[in-house]
Amino acid sequence: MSKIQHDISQALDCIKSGDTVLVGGFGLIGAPLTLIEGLTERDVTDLTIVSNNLGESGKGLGILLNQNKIKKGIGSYFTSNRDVGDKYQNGEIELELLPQGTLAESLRAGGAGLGGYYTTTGVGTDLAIGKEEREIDGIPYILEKAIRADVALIRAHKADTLGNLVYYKTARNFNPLMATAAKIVIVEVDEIVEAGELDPEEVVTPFIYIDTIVKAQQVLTKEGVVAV
Amino acid sequence: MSKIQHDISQALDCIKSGDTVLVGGFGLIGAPLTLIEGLTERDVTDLTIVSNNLGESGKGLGILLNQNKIKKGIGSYFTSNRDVGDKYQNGEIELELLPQGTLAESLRAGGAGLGGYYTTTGVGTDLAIGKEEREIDGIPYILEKAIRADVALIRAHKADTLGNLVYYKTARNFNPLMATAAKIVIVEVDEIVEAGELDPEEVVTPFIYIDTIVKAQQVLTKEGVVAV
Amino acid sequence: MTVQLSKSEMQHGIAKRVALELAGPCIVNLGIGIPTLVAEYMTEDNIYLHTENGLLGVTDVADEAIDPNLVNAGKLPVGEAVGASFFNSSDSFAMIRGGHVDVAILGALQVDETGVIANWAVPGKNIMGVGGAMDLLVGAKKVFVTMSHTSKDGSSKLLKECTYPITSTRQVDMIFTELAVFKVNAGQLELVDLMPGATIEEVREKTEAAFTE
Amino acid sequence: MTVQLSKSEMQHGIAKRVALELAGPCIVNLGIGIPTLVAEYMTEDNIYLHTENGLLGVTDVADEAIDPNLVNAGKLPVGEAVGASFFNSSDSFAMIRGGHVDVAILGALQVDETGVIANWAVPGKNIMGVGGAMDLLVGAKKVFVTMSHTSKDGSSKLLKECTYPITSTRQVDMIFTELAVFKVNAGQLELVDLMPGATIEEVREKTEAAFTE
Repeated sequence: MSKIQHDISQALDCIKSGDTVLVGGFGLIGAPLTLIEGLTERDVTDLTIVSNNLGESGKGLGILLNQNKIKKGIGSYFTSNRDVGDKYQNGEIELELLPQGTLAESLRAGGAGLGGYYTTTGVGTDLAIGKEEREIDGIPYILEKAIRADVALIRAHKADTLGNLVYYKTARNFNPLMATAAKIVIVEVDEIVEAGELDPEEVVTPFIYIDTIVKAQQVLTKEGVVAV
Repeated sequence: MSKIQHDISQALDCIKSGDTVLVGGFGLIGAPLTLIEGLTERDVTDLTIVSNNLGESGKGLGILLNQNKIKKGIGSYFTSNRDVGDKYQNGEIELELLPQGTLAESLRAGGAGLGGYYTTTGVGTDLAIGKEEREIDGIPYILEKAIRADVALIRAHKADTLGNLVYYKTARNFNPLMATAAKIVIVEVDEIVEAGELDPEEVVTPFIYIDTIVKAQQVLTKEGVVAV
Repeated sequence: MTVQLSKSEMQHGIAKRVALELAGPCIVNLGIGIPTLVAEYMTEDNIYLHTENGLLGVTDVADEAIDPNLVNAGKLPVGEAVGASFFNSSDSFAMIRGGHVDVAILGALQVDETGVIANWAVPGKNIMGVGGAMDLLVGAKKVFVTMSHTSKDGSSKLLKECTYPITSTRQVDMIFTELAVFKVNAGQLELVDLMPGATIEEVREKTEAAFTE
Repeated sequence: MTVQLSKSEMQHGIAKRVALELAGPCIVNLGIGIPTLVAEYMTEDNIYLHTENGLLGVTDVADEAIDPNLVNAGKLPVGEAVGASFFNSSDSFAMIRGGHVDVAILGALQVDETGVIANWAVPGKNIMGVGGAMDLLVGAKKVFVTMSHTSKDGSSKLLKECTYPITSTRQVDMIFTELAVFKVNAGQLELVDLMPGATIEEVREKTEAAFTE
């Protein structure tokens, strides 16, 4: 039963309307561009998207946004796509803004089976409104909850046939965290190698987390996103 | 200002009586045997030692235990050293027993600047006594606090001259976590290489965490611990 | 039991029976003792072993290849499978606690009739070690328990209620002894198999916990 | 200011002044805007740059070596230093929040007279982005702020109280503008330096916040 799937649309068949979907990447860097494009072609709506950004205007998740398929965005920096602001003004999308470190940590907590954690980040700011505050050993913290999702769409550099992953430079970012925090995890990669070709010391995401592997058809280059 | 220190005793000069010291390793595997031996030769007492085990009888931290230098042990499996039980019976040592995953997670939380976290592990058991229990999204969790320390003694396989570390197989265990959770971190390694020799993708502990590097003089072999 | 088995034969018999319940693809964590023996009897290709001290892809190792820094949670030498990976203890327990390990196979001192187990402490003795038992119980998708059916004094280890401190409020999924195999369904033990040489009468006699047949 | 500087000259002047305060060995995180320029003026060997998207050991990069997947937090192309390492976002913010980064250099919209800053939101506009600012403010051992001394309308950005939402209750350590350098001592601003061409009168006139000279 191979995890490798050549049909992108079929790989995404597990995503239903109303699902919460984690999408890797920091802007377009390390974003699963092939899977995002595939998602824009599927008939699903009311999605909650957890991603640092909602793409750029008309790019990446920005397309999905403009298709009105996103009910809610959870991220740290929506500023990178001005369309998000317009949609928000018009009441067409809900947004939950988290500090970037909190977004990352909540995903890790979700993957690790934790309920939540106390962080100093955000204490005393508007982003702490409605969150429980408590002192531990004299330091004030706020409670942040773990994030878990139905599906994660991530990007890695190489996968072996089992699903072990290694990443490429700063395209790593949120991807290894999201790999742990969803019921179903789909990864797109530049290259698929045989099991045994990745050094066990260097595997960043063990195969235990990966359900489906697809080959990237959209790649970020110096000249922008190109099809390969 | 090199981080490399050839004099073990001087490397350990930062440890004072009453300090909390993290000691890496799972039993003797991945334990900083050279630094532990060095510590047994120094005149410090009333230590709180955080380590999965307190060595074995008369080996590793077991020597420090028999010297009555340990006031309190925090770990998950003291069973590996029968002397711990005797000391405990005689009221010569305090013990705090944590589930192994909680010990690991509390160290990570300490290094990451978190105050504590909610875990399902231990809920409804004797190890939850005195700990806050709460439901989050219908699931009961208990609150576990972060662990931070004065000094960490860890073991890695290779360090570069800056202090970037890679580990060796299951000798990794608690070491990368402890590297993040103490004010001063001393690592012993099999080999010191030039900066630039470790692949940036494969560095497990970035040099930001490391204060002092020593060369291992005690090594675990098939025949037991030997001096090199 | 009509045929008297040695302790080792009993343990291997249990391990062999557990192995029948494992179908790939799956990730299995083996505890210390009888659970470790299960690896010898697994026949499916696509079963990978996880050990909480930081390795996914545990295999056995030939004597001449023993590496003192490559061990399982029982500190016994192991090998690494093709496709293995190493990770630190918090990442390892994140896998366990986060529900990413399919089956944990554990030993137990006692099991109650709802499937709750006690396996880490004995009253009156010092509480000296818990290791990863509590994490595995809350986190693994399925938990299988292996143990001898009775204590040295002949008393049942399948009890109405545990008298030792419990390891988790979570009910395990299956219980394997040298006499019988039980499934836990909605908090009730169900006898699903008799082990070779065991009789239903013997199981009834040596089991304090209520069970359905 | 008697000499009228271009915006770019002002920004570079501030960046150059900040660089004087950085002595190695230290780990520095540079925010977007003026802070990014600081790297051009650092002279000490033993300063390493951290970027929260997952790289310790940021350097500049030649045009021909630009790699679209190697960027800083401002998504600008960067290079990697000898001894660099890559890590995921939670590990990166663990470094920040856990107090392992020595200096964070950030931009600000406003600073109050106790050293508390506002740099992530403007009332009446949508709150659309915060990024790593709040994490850096709670976590970095020292925080330096760079900004123009006044808004476009000429009003002071060093205020008695911030009118925009604050980024953290933590007081920053130093504030750098095109006119002056302030230290924050026990919640009070102290003028420690005038920038080239600036006079004390001009600083007094353009600073609403109380400060000692």
